Amino acid sequence: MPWFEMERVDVKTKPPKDAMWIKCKSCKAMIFKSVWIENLHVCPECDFHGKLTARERIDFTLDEGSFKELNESIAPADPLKFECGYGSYAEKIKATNLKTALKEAVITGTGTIQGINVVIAVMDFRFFGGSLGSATGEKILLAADYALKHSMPYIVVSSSGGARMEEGILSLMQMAKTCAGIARLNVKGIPYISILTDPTYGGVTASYSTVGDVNLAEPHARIGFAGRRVIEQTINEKLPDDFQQSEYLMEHGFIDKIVRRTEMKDTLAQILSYCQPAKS
Amino acid sequence: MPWFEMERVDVKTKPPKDAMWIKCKSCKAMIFKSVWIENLHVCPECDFHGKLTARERIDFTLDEGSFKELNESIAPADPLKFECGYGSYAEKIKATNLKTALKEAVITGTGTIQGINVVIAVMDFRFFGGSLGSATGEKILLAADYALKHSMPYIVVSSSGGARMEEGILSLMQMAKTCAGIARLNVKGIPYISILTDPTYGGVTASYSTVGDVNLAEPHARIGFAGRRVIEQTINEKLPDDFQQSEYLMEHGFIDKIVRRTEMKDTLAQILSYCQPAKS
Amino acid sequence: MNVLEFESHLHEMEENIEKFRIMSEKDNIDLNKQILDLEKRLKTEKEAVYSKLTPWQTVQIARHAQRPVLEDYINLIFTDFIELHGDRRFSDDRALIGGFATLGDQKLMLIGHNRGNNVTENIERNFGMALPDGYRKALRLMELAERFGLPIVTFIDTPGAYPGIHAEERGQAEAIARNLCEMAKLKVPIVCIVTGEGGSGGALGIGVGNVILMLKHSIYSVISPEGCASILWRDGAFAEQAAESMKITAQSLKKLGVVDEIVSEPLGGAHTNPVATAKSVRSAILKHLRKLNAMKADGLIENRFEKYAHLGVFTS
Amino acid sequence: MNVLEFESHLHEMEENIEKFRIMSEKDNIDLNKQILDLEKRLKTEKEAVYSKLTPWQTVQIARHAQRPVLEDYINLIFTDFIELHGDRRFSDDRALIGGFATLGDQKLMLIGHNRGNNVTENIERNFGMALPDGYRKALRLMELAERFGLPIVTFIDTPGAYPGIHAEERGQAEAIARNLCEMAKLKVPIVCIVTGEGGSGGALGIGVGNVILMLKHSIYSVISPEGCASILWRDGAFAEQAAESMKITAQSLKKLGVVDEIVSEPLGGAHTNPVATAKSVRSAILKHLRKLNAMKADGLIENRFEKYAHLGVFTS
Ligand SMILES: [Zn+2]
Ligand SMILES: [Zn+2]
Repeated sequence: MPWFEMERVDVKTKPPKDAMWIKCKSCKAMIFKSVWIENLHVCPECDFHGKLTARERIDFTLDEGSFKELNESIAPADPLKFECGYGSYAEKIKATNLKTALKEAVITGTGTIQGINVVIAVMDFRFFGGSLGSATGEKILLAADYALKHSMPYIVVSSSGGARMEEGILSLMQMAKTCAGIARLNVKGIPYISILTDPTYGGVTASYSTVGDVNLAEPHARIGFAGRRVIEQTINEKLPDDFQQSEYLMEHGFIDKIVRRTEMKDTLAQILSYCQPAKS
Repeated sequence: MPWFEMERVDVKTKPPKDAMWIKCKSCKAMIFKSVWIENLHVCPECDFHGKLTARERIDFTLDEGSFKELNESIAPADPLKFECGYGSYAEKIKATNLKTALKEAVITGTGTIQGINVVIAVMDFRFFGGSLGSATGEKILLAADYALKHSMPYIVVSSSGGARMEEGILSLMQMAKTCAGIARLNVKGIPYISILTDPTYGGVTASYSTVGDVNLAEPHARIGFAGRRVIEQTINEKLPDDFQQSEYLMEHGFIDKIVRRTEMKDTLAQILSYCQPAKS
Repeated sequence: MNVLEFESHLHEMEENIEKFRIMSEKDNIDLNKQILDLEKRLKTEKEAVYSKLTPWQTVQIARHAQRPVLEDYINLIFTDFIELHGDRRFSDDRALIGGFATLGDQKLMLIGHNRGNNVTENIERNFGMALPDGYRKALRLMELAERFGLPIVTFIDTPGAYPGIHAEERGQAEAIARNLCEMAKLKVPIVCIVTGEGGSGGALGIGVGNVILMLKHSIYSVISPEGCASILWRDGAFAEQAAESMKITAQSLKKLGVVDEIVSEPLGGAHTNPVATAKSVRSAILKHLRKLNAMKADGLIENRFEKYAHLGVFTS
Repeated sequence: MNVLEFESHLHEMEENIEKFRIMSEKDNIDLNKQILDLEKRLKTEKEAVYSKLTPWQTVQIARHAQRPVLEDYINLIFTDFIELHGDRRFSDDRALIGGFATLGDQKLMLIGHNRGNNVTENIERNFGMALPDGYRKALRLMELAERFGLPIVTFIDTPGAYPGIHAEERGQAEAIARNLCEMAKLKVPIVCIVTGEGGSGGALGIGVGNVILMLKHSIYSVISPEGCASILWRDGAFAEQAAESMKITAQSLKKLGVVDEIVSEPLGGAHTNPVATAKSVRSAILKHLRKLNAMKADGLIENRFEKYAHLGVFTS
């Protein structure tokens, strides 16, 4: 399960502070900055969905002011004292903390969506490519357990390159750990909605993000198990352009519905009106 | 769901009484009649599995003398007063009764397999191409209910062209009826083993015969949903020879194991030693 | 609008009325009395035809190209349909669809064949002939409904499950059989309605319910009349006779206990007034859901089991 | 027998001993003393090598072409294996097999990767790299085991789940994820043993258990050392270093709490004595099954959940 090649992805989600115009990565149209932001980083010309931070997603998904963060102090340790090509994991954690003001690749909490109480976990790709480390898994499980205990629907928004190699086997184990949490929600009839955004790969697709009661995805999000390069090396041929895009996954039966970002909140409220936590 | 083209199948399972030799349909070898019978109608030269009557199957599957028939008096009525090209259904029932000494396309009962108590239902292709009529469905459900009530494993040996068109929609309803019986066994953890023999098609594959806890099949048995001719007409091309044979079905994931007839009894005993009815 | 053969004289009468209308307008002649008279005769004649439709005529109405399809019902009577795609195994079958939907104030899981409204759609939807993937998607959605206590409503309208090479490879038979087993066990109410052609195992694969409804001029049969004729008469041309023998109309099926209630259609068939048809469908479904909602899970399962256990006629 | 690089001097010593033997026989010279001496030195040297194997050396042993595969264990310690084929959806994956089996007097469901014993078999078995179909078959068999109260034993030995186009199309990720959810809920004991290479999600897809065992010289990791090196060092040649950093040996994994018990291997690795290895495997599995058999369904599920809930190291 190769870790998504995060270095090739531009993780900047905001324009330089002084720019008035944003150039759309897809259609190259120049978009007025305030329009871009108001439109949730979606290009009004070509519907390209740009990157967002976890906070930005929480802001437009939940009712204003309703978010209350859970377990915000949980952060990565460095259990393997991991050293690699880029230096030490411990140092890079510190640097990433500073750069992103994030302690982990996921923010979890409670809030309301058009008045409906929910527990939500939103991944942030800027933090180690949204990779699944021990602290990530712990936060996702604790949020699931909170949903279980309070009979509230659980929503996870994924964006990840996969496992966090720097934590070795413990990263792999987070897949089993988070899925065990989802399994308990299933048994008790607590709704679990997974939202897949660009990109979601590896250990995150092979765990909680593909087993929602309902799986939603943003348009053209790249979603897969193995990375494109690995597959191309394995089969020794080029893959079609739409391979592993959300539309492709829907055709193959793994996505319930593709939802434009600007319609996500309404869609969630609509779906949640059907998925009531079963009375126990 | 086209009814299997029974008219094209030679339903004679026994050689003429005066013949000393049987000619194998597959390899054309001449087999001494007593060898043929002792070998359960399997060609010692090429392993071709010939047809058997339900009684013959019961004889070699169960421990000698252990079979006790259930519901032997259940027989077809003619709810639709059905008339067709060959005449009336009612008349044909009578004629088939005389010719086969069978009242229906299935014989059900209890017995032991190497000492293990079982309920068994065995279809007989000679009776209306083993088609699924009201009485067939009733007997298969009653046998399932007997297995449920007495916590005994249930074995069904199928051989059928599919639904019995002469009973119209009531034939179709037997699919739901028999599957409801199987569903109750599943819930209570009563083992259900399905054995598919040549040929099994249509309404019988689309109901009880493909949903065994374990699905066994005889070698080269033809098994399918739609008949070859219908598919060839639909796709307008010839199908490969091995299409819809049990080996093909196993490759595609629908058969657990292909078992030679001469090994069937041992295999059943072996499997049943693992599938104990759950204690309720 | 396609005109069925047995309706051609009705169609001629309609055309005449129209001619009179145009004449009266163009030449400013008062033909109101004549028109009213013709309309009355048309109605009488239509009633006569529709009061004694043969099974074969019913087959033609049930298959009428303009007969409302699932998408029409979704637009006419359901609010808030959220289609949920995919079997989570192989594909998203377009011939058999489903999703959350609301009927009146009843939230439910809607599942049904979708054969499309024109030739382009027919082809995209494979004429409502589903692959195993479609039946597996249906099961996934039914299990989802069960998890959240939503009743299930299925719309049946298919010539049959698709009889092709990939369908066999991926286990058409197993997919249908599995649905029959699982539908028997579901803890929520299931109401099924045959709206057009209820073709064999392909229909039954989403057709195991607590209540089975059938539109007045729809059909439901173990095999198509043509197929039955080609086997039991050895000649497909006997389809009309086969349709007669097999008892495939709503009226016959109600007598046999397979169908619980016949839902009325406007005179001339559902295609002449989709809105009125959809209204009847709506109230029939809601009426039965209200009753079923009062039952507990065990009762619903037992009710369904008993229903099927008693279907069939035999001697003992 | 393939000779690993770090063992080449041991192999030379073995060849010398063999030469002495042949000489002594051919020329009828008594070299017994010399031979015994050499053998003693060989053993000492071997113990020295094997007592301080590096992770990278362990990788090589774990991947050794002659290392026993599932089929060997089936032949050596299981009686009465009845292979059950197919996922009941699409295919019968040959890279991941399962069936009823008996170990001692314990009847169970055996599931495991099967990479084959020679190149022909390797190819047929896709080197133990399963497709989604394999994981779905495994789940079907686990649910069958649950229905009849049989404990589940899984043998893990795969470079990883297959990363190909059909694997993506049919949902490799979903198949593995589904297994992780369902294995968490199974009401029967689950014992997993890593016997060779425990490669990432492909290993974990049948690796959620009450007890995780690991053969002494097997490995288990989130990504292959080569893959890790090519990403985090931007050069696959750093695989040895990556193997070191990632902590992929049984000893490290036991310390991290991922592995419950290390199963011993003969000096020189499992491939030097498959019979002895299989015996150790047998008694380790039976010991744990005996304990787990005493637990009730709820206890088993709770035990499994708690095990995974506590895996991971973080600050708070
Ligand atoms: Zn653009
Ligand atoms: Zn022969």
